[in-house]
Amino acid sequence: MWSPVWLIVLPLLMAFISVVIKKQQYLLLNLSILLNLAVLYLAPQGMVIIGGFRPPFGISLNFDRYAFISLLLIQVLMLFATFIAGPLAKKYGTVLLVLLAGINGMLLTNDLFNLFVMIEVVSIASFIISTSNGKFTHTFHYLILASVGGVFFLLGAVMVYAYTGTLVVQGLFATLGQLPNAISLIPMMLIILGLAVELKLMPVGSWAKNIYGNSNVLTGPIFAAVLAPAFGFVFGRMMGEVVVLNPITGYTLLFMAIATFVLGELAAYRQKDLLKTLAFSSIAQSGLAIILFTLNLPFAAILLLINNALAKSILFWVATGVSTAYETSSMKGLRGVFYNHRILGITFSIASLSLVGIPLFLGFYAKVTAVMAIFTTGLIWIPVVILATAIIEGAYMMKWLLQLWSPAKEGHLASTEEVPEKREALNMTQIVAVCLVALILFVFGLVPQRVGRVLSVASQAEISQVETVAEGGGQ
Amino acid sequence: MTMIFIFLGLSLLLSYVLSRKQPTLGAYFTIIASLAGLISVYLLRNSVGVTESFYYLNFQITTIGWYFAMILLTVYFTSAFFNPFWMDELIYPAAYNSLYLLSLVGTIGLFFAQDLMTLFICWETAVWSSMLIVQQGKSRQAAWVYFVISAIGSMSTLFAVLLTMYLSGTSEITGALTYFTTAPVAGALVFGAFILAGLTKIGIFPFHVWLPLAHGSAPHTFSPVLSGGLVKMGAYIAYLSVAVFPAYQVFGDSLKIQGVPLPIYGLMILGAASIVYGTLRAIQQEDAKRLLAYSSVANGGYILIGILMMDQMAFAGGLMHLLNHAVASAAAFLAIAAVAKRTGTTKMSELGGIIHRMPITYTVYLIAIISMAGIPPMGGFVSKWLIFQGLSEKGLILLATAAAFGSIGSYMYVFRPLSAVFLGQLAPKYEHIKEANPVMVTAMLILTAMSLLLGVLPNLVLKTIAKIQIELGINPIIVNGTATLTENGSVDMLQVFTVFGFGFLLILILFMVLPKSRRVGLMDTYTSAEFIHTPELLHYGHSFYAPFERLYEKWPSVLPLYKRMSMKLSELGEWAESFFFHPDPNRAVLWIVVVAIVVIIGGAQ
Amino acid sequence: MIQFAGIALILIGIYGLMTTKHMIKLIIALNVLELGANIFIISVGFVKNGLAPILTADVPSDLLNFVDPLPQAMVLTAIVIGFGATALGLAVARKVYGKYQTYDLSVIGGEE
Amino acid sequence: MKKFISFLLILVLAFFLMTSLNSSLDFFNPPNSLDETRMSNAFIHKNASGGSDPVEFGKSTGLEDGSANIVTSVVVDYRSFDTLGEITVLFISALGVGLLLGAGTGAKQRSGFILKTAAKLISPLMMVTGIFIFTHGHLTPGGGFPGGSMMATAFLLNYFGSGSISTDLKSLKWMESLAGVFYIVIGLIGLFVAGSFLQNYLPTGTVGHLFSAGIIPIIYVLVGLKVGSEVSGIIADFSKSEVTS
Repeated sequence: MWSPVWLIVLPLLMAFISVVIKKQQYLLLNLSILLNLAVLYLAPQGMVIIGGFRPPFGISLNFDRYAFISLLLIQVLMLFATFIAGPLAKKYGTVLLVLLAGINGMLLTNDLFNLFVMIEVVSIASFIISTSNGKFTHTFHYLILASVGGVFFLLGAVMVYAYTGTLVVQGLFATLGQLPNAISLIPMMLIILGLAVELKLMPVGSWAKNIYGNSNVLTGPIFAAVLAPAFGFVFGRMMGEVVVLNPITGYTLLFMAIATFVLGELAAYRQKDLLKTLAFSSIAQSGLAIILFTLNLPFAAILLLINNALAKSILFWVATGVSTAYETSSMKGLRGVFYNHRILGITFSIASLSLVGIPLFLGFYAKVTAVMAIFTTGLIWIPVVILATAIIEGAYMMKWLLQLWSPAKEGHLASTEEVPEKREALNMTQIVAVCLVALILFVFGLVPQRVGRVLSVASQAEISQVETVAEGGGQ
Repeated sequence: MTMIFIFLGLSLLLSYVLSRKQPTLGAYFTIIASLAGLISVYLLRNSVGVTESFYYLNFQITTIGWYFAMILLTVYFTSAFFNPFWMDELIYPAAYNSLYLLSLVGTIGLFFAQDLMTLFICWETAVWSSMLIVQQGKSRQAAWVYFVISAIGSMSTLFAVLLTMYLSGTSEITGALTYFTTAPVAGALVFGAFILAGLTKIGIFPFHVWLPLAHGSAPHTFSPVLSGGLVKMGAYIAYLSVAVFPAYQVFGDSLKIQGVPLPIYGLMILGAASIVYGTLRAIQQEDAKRLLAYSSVANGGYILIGILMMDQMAFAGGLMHLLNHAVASAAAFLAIAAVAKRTGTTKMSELGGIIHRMPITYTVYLIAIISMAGIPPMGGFVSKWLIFQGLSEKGLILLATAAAFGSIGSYMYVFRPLSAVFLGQLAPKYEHIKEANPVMVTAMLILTAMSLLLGVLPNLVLKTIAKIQIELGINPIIVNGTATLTENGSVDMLQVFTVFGFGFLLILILFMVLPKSRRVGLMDTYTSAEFIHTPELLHYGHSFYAPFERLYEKWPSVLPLYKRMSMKLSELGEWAESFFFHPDPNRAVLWIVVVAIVVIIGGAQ
Repeated sequence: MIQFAGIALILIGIYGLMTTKHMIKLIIALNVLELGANIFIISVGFVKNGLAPILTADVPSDLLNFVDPLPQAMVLTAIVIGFGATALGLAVARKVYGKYQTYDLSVIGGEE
Repeated sequence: MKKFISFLLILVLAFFLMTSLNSSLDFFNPPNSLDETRMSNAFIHKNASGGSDPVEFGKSTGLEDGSANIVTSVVVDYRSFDTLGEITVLFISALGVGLLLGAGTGAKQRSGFILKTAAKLISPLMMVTGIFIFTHGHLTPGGGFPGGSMMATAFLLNYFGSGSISTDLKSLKWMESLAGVFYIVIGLIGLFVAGSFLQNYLPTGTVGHLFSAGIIPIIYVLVGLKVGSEVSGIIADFSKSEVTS
């Protein structure tokens, strides 16, 4: 009875129910996330058939370690995100339920077309959530782009079907690999381009700037900490199971990802607005994860995604909370604001230090693992690029930390007179929730090898290689 | 040794808790904690070679590590005496105290690190904890520049560390670095990336920009630690990359200049450049702390050259100069801090005649600058002399000239604060200030005593350095009783001291005997009918080296270069933003089409 | 041959998306694109002289002449999804109109 | 200029796309019969879970899937999960439209006599046709989606005719919700009874009969009702809140 199908069906059922009992939306939302966590714990791993027909004839769900890790991360972050967003999450309760169902479906499904359907569910739900920013042209921009991306993905999936006669994700690369390059080129390009829109890759991810950059306490964390890793994991699955890269698609993808990473960080570097900075930082980090997935280094990519998801959620909670309370997100307006909000400041600092990859935090372990893994591919210039860009990332993150902590004019000692008048950014329970996530991040940073050991199974990479990387990262 | 780290870790938590209750209490606690650290590290002097693991960090006691750690602990310990008096100026005193101890943990960990990962983790810990302290001073910009320059070093080290670990398959420092004797090409890359961290941290030209900014605007109590202590981390990296890393073997085939391989020679030239540049800039400074910061740049050059020489004398000189400079610079910074505590400024033109109110501080400063300038009989003389000996013995004329230039130039810059801050007429507003607090005086006197001791009996330290040299397999410096022997002759500092002491006594007697001069107040001028609105303009500390300043007013500075670089990066970001993140869906669809075309055309071929 | 129609419609749709700044027209262009895609998908399952895949009393019992039913099923799904996106897009467009009294994105400019 | 560049790009794309597709496979040359490798063969022959008896209209009984319309059998049986996702998409977009526009007030529409009368006459017919289409989805072309849309069109016509929304929107919501819930509940019964979600656990009957194909007609009725109510809901939302300046 404990089937992973509950992960999709339960939120969906709750969503359908919640339309008529609007008052209880929030309760239903939290209830279904908690039940999902129980299902995750209880459900046995393996392939699950839906509709009674074995693949390729019916749709099946692939509930393996990889899916488990990603689902666990998503449920936990969703729980916190809805809890902290409070009233906003109440208004969008049904949408969030559908979003959750869609994401779970996306991460579980073992069928290419079903994946398209789930992606569409997720993107339409995310359009609606993004309208809570109140900037409708940005939502429109996102809608157009994501729809185009969706159509591309659909065409790619259909062409895959036309060429191979099957839609089962698992092991599709083997079938596709037998086709000549010239044939697999276009479907692969379409699938990658379709996903690239959601992954915010450089030339096609332009929607992310304004959606992230105007986010509120709901949209920021949902987009940066739930949707971004979810699509990252989906991309990882695609790279592992479906996509056959030939040199041209491979290098185009790699180039796009590196451009996203480097130029995204540079764009973040020049921002004077906290939310915009975080927006570009998210874009850039997604680029880094894609570099790793493209090079077929899932272990490092998963670590990075987890670190980013946890860190970004904290950053966005604090940033949106503070900027809503003080009605500004500019550097000048928020100067010294953490003097009023010590605890939020500390969580923000932990998250940003982890994001930058300072030792003793999970981000460092992720960065080291990533670089060590890339060395094995022989492309030594990529670590050079990554580390050089890390300087820029550290630079702007530190600039923000310094400004947010110090109520002082440049050239003067900090003084309490410069502290902005205190306002409530987040209430006590919300702060406790943010602290919990920060604690998770911190503890992960203290026991990176244990985290790594759990993940190395998920990454399905050769165990020997992963082990050496894990040991190298910690000793 | 693990116990030391645990103890310091616990005490940083304790100091946080205490500081939350009463900041001064926490600050006094930092003194106790660092003293305990000092004593316990001192007791490790006979357990060289012991390795210990703590969690995934591995440590090993080495002579050189012990030597460095002792220097650092001395500086931290003495500077901690000043902490209690600055608590009310800081906005986050508890954070200051605990970060103070955290950066101490980081630095000591660095020196005792057995493997590369531990080395890097400790390095970063020290960097960012000290960065967070610097920001509590006057300038966020300074802390930021400090972090960015350090990050350049850190990231290149990280690259080197990871590449080394990947190639050699081990992370144990000696084993991993000696791997490169067999792989010189990768070795050259790793060497460059590795030593970059050292250069940025020592503040070698052109990475020196953070020193004047950070030292100049850090909290007064932390500037001595930065200059006397944390800069030495860079020296340790330089030591590792030339002594443990087989640099001379890796570059064995490259062009040699007087027996020194070209890349290493190039680094020495950078060291010489920072000697010259630091000296010239220091002369120009108006702020006492910035001046000392530039002098640290110059002294960093000596240290780098000395260590890179890897020979009998200059190497010993470089290592000894570390200690001398640490002690002298910490003392000088502390003296300036003591003055700043009483007067509220570090601008030299606003001060003057402080000797009349703070004579002990004056003495401390005097002895410190004598040592920094390398005038006998202080320790600085011995180390600079040894470096000079080494350079001239190898025939490295250019470097020797730079070293000589720096020595002479240092007279000019150390004399400026001496006369502008301490000598001359006392400004009326400082009429009622008092000598520094006894606690502070204690700290300063400890350092002064050390400076003197190092000057008189340098062999106390040179013995340890000789041990290090033996471990490295190079000719050790020869000491004989109180004399230091070199090929060009020997020097016995005790004799030198006796001579100087005798001369000093003579002058003192003359000073006592001869009639006293009359003190003239600053306001006591001959223009009887005129009211003096701006008395500070009359003090000769004002525009002290005006001719020099005019001389190099138009000189290019390095900081604008970095600013321009930062601007260029911003512009690139702006370009990317407007090009790829245009708020127009048409544009994005166009990009999709472009990517599709590229892929299809590329795939067609 | 029907593929050409599909691809042509896709390209026309993309052209529309690249040129117009009118929100309603953008949505129309998107619909054209989706329509093209749907036609293309249908064409993937096409068989020469194929029959609709419905069992009736007078289909030959070897069933060989049926076109591929799967793309048709997919198209059904794709149409509905396209409909959903269109409805939402129109609603957003109306919201924008309510705010700026225009559907023209170039008039609105970048909303900060 | 922009149009020219776009046009040029499209031409380039078209050219390379065509050459690439053409050279890679005889893509534009349809086969005489379905390729063996395609899994749809199993859908047509209804032998996805084994068995090789030929399917005959009106005679074969107890097949793995009893729908005469093979597209329906794919949509609602073999790949029913897609359909669940699909109605979720519709559901969520209807909800989104409601969230965006639902706050406005209903606006009166003026309509002429002819429209009024015709609407009164035609809309019940359309309603019945819609219901017919989705109840016969497993036999004839059509099914839940066209049927539901037809019902919604009747609703739209009704709105044009009468000038305002006469239906109680609350009941539409209930219908939408219950249809969705029942869909999932039917699926879950499959999970409990037959072992997998959305599995057909009712007898499939004889191919071609109205009461055949197990849960397919039931689900299609639910889908039809859900689609009808959702699209009607979207229409109702759009009719609200005439944009005011």
